[in-house]
Amino acid sequence: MKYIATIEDQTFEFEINGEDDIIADGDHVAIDFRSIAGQSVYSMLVNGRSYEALVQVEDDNLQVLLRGRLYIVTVEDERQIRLRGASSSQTIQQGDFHLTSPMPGLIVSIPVKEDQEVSEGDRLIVLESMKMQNELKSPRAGIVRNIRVSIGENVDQDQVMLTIS
Amino acid sequence: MKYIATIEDQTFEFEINGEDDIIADGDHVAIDFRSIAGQSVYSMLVNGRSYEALVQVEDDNLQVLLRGRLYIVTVEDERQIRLRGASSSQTIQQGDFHLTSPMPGLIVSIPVKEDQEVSEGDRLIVLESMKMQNELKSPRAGIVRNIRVSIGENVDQDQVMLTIS
Amino acid sequence: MFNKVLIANRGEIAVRIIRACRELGLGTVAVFSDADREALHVRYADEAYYIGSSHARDSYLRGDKLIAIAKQSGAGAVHPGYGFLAERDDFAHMVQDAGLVFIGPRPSAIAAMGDKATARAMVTKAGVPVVPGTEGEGSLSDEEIADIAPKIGFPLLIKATAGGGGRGMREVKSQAELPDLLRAARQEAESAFGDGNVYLEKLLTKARHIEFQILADDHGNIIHLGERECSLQRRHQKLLEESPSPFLDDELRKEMGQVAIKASAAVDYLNAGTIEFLVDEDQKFYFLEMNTRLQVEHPVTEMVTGIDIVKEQIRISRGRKLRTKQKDVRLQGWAIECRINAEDPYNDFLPSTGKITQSLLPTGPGVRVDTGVYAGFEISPYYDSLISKLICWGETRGEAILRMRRALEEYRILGVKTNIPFHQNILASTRFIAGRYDTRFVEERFSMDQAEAGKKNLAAIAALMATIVAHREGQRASQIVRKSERDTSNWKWMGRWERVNRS
Amino acid sequence: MFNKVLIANRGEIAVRIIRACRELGLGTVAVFSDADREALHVRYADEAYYIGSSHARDSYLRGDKLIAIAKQSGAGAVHPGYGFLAERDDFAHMVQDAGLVFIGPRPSAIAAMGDKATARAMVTKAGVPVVPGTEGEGSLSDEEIADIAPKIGFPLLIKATAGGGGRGMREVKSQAELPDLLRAARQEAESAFGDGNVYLEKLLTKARHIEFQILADDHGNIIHLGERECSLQRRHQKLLEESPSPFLDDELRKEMGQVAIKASAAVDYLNAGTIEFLVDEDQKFYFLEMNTRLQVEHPVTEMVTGIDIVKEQIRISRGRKLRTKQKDVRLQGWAIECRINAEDPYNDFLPSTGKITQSLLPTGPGVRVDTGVYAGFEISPYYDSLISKLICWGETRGEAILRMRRALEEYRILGVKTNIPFHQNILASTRFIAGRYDTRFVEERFSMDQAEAGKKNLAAIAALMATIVAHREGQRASQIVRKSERDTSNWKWMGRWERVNRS
Repeated sequence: MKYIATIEDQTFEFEINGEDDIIADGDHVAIDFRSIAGQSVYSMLVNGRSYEALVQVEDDNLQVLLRGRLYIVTVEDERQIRLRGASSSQTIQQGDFHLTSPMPGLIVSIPVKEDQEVSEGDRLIVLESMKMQNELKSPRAGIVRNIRVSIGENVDQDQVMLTIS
Repeated sequence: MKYIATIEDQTFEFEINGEDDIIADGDHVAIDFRSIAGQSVYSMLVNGRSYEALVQVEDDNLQVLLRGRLYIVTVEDERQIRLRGASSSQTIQQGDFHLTSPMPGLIVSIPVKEDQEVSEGDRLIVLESMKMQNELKSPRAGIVRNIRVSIGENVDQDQVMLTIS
Repeated sequence: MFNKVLIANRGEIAVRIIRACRELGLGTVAVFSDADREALHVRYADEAYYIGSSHARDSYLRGDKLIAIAKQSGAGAVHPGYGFLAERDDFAHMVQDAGLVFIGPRPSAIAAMGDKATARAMVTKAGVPVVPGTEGEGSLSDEEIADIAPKIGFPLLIKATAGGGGRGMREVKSQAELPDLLRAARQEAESAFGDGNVYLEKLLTKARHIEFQILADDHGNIIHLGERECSLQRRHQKLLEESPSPFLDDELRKEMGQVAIKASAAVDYLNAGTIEFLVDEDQKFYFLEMNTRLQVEHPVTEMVTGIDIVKEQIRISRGRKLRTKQKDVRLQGWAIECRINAEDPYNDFLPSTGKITQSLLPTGPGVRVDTGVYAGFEISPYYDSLISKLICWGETRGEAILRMRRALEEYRILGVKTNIPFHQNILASTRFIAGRYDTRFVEERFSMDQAEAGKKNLAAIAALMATIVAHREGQRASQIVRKSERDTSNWKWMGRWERVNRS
Repeated sequence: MFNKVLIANRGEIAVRIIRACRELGLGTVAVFSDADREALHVRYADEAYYIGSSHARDSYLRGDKLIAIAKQSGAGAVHPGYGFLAERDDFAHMVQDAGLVFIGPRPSAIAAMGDKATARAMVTKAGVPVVPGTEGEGSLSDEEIADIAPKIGFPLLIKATAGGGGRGMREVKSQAELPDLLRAARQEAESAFGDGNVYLEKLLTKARHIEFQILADDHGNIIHLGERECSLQRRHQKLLEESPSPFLDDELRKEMGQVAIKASAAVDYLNAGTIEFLVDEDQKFYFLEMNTRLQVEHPVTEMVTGIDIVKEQIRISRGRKLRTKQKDVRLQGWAIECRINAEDPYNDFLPSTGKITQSLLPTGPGVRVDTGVYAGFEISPYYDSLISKLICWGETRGEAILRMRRALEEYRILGVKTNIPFHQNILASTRFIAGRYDTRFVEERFSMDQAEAGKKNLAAIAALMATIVAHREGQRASQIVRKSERDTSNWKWMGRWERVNRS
């Protein structure tokens, strides 16, 4: 199986035909890769270098925390690359974004109104949790729709609070 | 369900009808008992006292390591007590005892011969493991039968090495 | 004389206090809310009592319940830790009225230092310099404040009179901003402390936050244990502390220490406390406030002085004389503390909750970890995000920094996100290493992205690891790759990809 | 000058050395056998190479492979740790011949001190007292030994000339026992060291094992870092060490320290080493042997001196001068180390193997843990049973003991049995607390049963906990009991059953 991994503007090509047959950038590499204690910590030996990283699978990428640095990696396989080639490459920002509560907490303020236009990074909601006020920001530009919470309300984790369309 | 727990010469009577209905020595006690992180460490609160112990279930008893002291506890329920009452109370020492290797190792010496009489505590086999020579002793008196290993042999964990009948 | 102590707190500080009690042979009584039945302080204490729901107002803030449990269990003393009821003079009074020992200062000193305006007035009278601002009166009207503000000069800070922890605090850059920010500050102070009173303080730029640890016994002895440098803050929350401060010399240390003792004596101080100062570029220093309790960052002082501050607190409360004289206090080597919080440094430091699935602590020479969590424990949203304090000691500041770096690299906590990468970036920054930082450093001069851009680029490795994990996810198989003994790797691949982009 | 170090070892000491290298900014190269792919030293090192099967003779004892890997990886130095190849002068030679730095003494010093008979002769010549026994010659025949034995007097010890770790050692109480024991000792020595030579040493009763830590640089400076008390042993294996020794006063410390330096100088010593003495009841002391390597128990010295011995070893190997002068070495406070072994103290200390399912380390002020294991790691039967070293520091010996007790109480390792209860019993014994113990204490005067009989009897609690677990096993259900908020317990039950049987 061929893969393309992308980190910011760098791309890497890998071919994995079983874990003892990995081709990186055209060359075979021998690696020893394993999860430690069944957790999402992975130890990899490659050419004697010992790397240990926390690799977490997110919705549309993988987060790799390696030697004190975070890498956001997008991995696509052959099939996905073909599919992407066929459609427009800018489909991601379409559709609604639902802002969910990352943790249980108390709504302290809602600096936006319905139908208001927001830019990427604008504050949408201030949520108090763990004795801190946390600002939840918009991941992209759009219009605020359907605010479902009010100031002073307690919200549960993953509760949808508003929508950006 | 009624239970009798024995530690050396002390016996304790408990009745457990669900964990919120425990009668100890005739009196109801309210306890909060739980395993920590799904392990064999248990935290028990009783009358505000906080106890934490490692409780391990062995073949015929439970070992409780509590505040730096080991208690070997035999627990019998009503049914077992009735059964024991019906039969002889000294049935345990009957039948063969098979000496198994408690860990992988190397047989360093076998201080006994087949058909030899041994007493409780006599050395049966010296096994080298973890850089130490470990003496395996007879748990009871009997006659050595069927020595299945020889000096210099590597044994696996739980391998039967000889029998005391 | 008491032989059993009730610890009116939770988390790492409750564990810390239990340890001190146990080492002194005293019995320990813990309390717990619904969220904390399996917390470490409950597991380690001799006794533990349920106190109420997970909301602090129903449990850890219930002074009446705490005192009832202390009486019921036969505890003779109460240690409040920090936070919760630690700086509430009414609680200290209640404890004493119940015939129990409050392990802390006298209620009068808590009250005097708790009202920040009163505290400023009192220490000023004792001849201690304070940060310029509104003096004396605590109940200023909006009009009075608008009037005084330009005389102090901008930028300035609005601070809650009853304040602490950055609540009810606002920075004001100009007269125009004042009315809105004043309203917001009063509102926040009202909701946080039930008291909307505020005062003004000049905002010192390029200032350092340096505090002195005080110990005072009931026999008239007051000493200080040197300073802690606490300038590395984000949103007025301390993140990393060290002792000594790279900014002080022996002469200034001595002078500030004497002033700290004088300020403490002004309120007839007893037990452990901390005098916070701001020190400006010219090494001029100003009293900021006194924390009348044990401080989160007390371990750095313990590491350089060898004195166990919590044990000293208990000894003092048992009426003992201080064992150490000022002349015997020596700061040996250097200690740094990183506060490890359950928060995501890559996502605006958003708190993170969940069950800790693995915890591998850094250990070895010169490393100390104070924590209340373990693998299997659930980090709840009800309390603050501090999950552990990592403290490293070295013979020199340089050695302490290098040791802290290796300790951070070793530390593995899975299940929640932590700010460990933030600390790694701070400890790699040249300004921190050179000791050139002030209270604005983190917010104004530091960014995770910039910090990481300067590090070794292991993008190819990260990409490969991510791809194998994705492949496994795809295959839903998890066979383990065994490295063949004969190494078939191609070394040039590594050479090409493991680039070093040191800035 | 080297910038990368190959660590020719495994377990906690490999991790310890990696930490020192990292704190000095040096690259680290680990090696691993089949059993150790997931060991902590492999996880923490910058590089890691497979070296052979789990049997040490195929892996950690393969000098040729180690040197090949050092060369291949560009390491400029080799640290041998302790055990394995640490005291093999041929290996040290091989390392140097390959153009690499051996982080340890010169091969000639290893050789001189490695042959115990030669060592005794050399230090005697330098005027250092040795334990009375066969002097000089190492190749004594059975007849010669039978002849000399009664002149030395019984009881005496047969010891292997190439010995170490108690192998090939036998105690002889009378001439009649001699032939059999001599044969057994030679046989064990032959199989352990490939050398059946033995010598005799008078068995000092009521003696203490006290050793001095030496540091020597390449510029003619030798200092000692005070002593370690190592008398608590079982089957000649050290179990608990402390520094300083409760048995020495300043004068004797000074005298023995000077003798230790003299003995080291006699073999032109370089790097870290340890001179072991026996000290009899009358404070007369005798040279026992020199360990020409880092010692397992080095951390207690680090805790009281503040000197990082492993970093010093590396600095010395890089040609640096010692940073500390003898007059600046001060022993501050007291440190105790407990060796935590995977063995069952209730079953004749039988080693225990298996996967560690949980590891909760004791932490907090004055506590250090050196370990190479973690939750999820498998303890294999191939190597020694040491899984961690717990070291506690206190301002006084009493404080160190109390701290160690609370640390042992906190420590949880699940999945293998450990000797933690043994240490708890030792630390509760009045003889240990009073400092009245010698090398025979554990075997002759101590029993787990007796020790535990004196403790608080919580049999009713243990019985209840066991019964509930048995009930759950029977029910095969595991619902969690929630404590009802209103406490319906009957206090008299507790009073009746929680008996204190203090002896």
